[in-house]
Amino acid sequence: MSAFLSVTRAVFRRDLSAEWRQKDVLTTVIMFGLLTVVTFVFAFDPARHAREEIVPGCLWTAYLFAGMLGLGRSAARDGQDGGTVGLLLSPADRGAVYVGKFLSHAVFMLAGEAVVLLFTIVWFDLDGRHLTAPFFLILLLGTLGFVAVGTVFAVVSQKSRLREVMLPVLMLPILAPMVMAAVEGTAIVLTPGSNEGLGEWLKLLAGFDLVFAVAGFLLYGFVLEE
Amino acid sequence: MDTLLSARGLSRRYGRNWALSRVDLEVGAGEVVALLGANGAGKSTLLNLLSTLHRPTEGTLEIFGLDARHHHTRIRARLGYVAHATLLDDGLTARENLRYYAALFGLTKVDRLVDERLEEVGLSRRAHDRVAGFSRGMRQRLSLARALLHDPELLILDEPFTGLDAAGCRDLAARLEEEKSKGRAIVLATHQLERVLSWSDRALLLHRGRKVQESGADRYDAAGWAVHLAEVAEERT
Amino acid sequence: MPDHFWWVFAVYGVVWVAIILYLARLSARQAEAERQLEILRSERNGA
Amino acid sequence: MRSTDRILLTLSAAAMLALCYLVFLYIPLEKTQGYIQKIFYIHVPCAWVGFVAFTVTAIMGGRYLATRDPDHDRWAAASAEIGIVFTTLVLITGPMWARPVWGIWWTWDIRLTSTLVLWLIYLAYLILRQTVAERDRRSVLAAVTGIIGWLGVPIVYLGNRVRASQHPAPVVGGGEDSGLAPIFLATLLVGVFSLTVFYIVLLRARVRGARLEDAIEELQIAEGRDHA
Repeated sequence: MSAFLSVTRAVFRRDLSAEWRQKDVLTTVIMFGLLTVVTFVFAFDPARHAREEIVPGCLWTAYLFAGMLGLGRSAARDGQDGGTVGLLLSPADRGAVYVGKFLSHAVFMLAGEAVVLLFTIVWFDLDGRHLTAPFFLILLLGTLGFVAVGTVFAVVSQKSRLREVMLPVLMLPILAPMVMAAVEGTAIVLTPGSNEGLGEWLKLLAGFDLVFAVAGFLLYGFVLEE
Repeated sequence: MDTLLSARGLSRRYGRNWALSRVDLEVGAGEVVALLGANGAGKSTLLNLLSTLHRPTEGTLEIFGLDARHHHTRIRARLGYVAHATLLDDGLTARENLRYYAALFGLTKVDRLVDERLEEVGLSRRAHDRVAGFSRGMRQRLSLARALLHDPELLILDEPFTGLDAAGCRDLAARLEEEKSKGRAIVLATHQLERVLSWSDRALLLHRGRKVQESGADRYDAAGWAVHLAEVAEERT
Repeated sequence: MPDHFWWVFAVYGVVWVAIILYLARLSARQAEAERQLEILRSERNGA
Repeated sequence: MRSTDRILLTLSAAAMLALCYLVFLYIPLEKTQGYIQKIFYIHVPCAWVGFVAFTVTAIMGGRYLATRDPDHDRWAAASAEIGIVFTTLVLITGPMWARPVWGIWWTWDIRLTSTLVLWLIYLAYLILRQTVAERDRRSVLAAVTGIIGWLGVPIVYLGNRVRASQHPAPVVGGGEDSGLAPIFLATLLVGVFSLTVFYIVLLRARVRGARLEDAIEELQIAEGRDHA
């Protein structure tokens, strides 16, 4: 077991150090996240729409596209700096590598999402009442689902002629239920009053994360190897 | 000398053209084989196949008695590859780089092992410096240390001497000779035959993806081979 | 004819036409491939 | 082999004729939607074949990953190509049903939305296959995408069910509870049988075609190799 953990830790720490030096994944996620939110503000004048109508869709659309561009950057970097070849040459367990990559991508995503959320709070005048525990639980579960699928498809898209463009094509259809659950769940949480119906969406998100984390764990090796 | 590696009819195709076509190769334990040929002759393609990085389109490859198509993970645990790219992370120090690979290879007593390898390649003093500041020669030596970390039975090198100055080449040649004396089999691709002549057992010439010449186990001299190479090259163009 | 008959019939028609055309295209492609294979094989043996 | 296809084809045609007889001449009108509801007996079988085809793609993809036998990959690719044809038909017949009944071309109900997402997953699979040149790499990436894509389909359906419970929308094909009287069910099964058999015929033809195309490519490459 310790070999598994040491591989996961090594992959995780190397990704973090590479990101710490260049910061291009984080900048991508934050930049595109903010740009999408601002675009939403111009598209749906916040004054005329109730908060819980715009914010969920705006937030998650920002997270989706910023996240996909961030994943594209991360996969491109692995290709360029020999990171992937180094991994391939080693007999390291591919599942452990997947867990390491999954965690580092999750960290980058959550960090970027936190910054975008801060701006969204200011721009949409959200306050403590809205940012309850369920809100952050949905944020976490949605992001983990995104990363579970994204970690695999980031490598797949790098091997296609279309590269980053292939990522949304592959991911968005499969992420449909996750986006549905995340947006609807966030809307319920932001609507004053009871969070009735939230449980259904949380169960769906948790199920989604589990299914694709296990699928990613088992299939990542094939994609990396190719 | 039992065979460590045996390749039969090894071919690799990229799209429509054959980068490598029907190459046979035997490497015994502790044997040193030099791979010669012009750029694009298929040297790197062959080494990528031997290191199990890529799968052959045709042909069979057995390393340590294991079929490379199915047992590549177990093979990689006993094989070291120094490719063109050093596979090192510029942001990490020499020691951190080796610790990363030690973790990937699931090695134990990592600190002692890393210090030993750094000592062997003469980089102990620079253990805590970031690789970004290393010269080409130092990177090559660290890359060699990386490839030798798990004490592989077979070491594969792709043009290790390119980019090194005369002193660097002599130093690297000496190190490789030392590895041979430890009984480690080596397969290396190079243009500079004379550097490996004295301690390599056999040489093999590739041209346009095909094996055109292989010197026998008997002694051969660099001058003879150099002339020979020139003739073969002329004939072909 | 009951109302909407032609509309419903059109729906069935769309499905039939689509799958029959697709089968025809597949068979045509297959015949073409067989012919080309024959030419290539004869060339290689003959040459 | 030709004869098996011919038998399958006649079987499928016979079933289709039986379906027409049942739908247009025999079964009584469905009470709520009347004549338009007859579209149900071709719409649902198409959706069924669309899903079965993608399941074959996922299974064959898995077998390719295990055996690396190129033929498995050919079955996976062929099934996906046929599957998207049928799923497209579902997305055509669905609106043709909704239009006369509710005056709208599209309704975000459980089934149509799920079919649309399946259709997008199919599209992603086929686009991926078009953008990876090297055969082995294409087969592996397609196999993984097919399996992950397939895992998504039931979750998409579940998601839509939850969403429909919170935002009711007119449901094409009647809600879950519209229990089918035996005769209706029998008619549906005839439709499913007919299209499934036709799918098998298409699949076999497409796989044969793929084998021939690969053989041609091999010969052309061997040609190139000899002259090198």
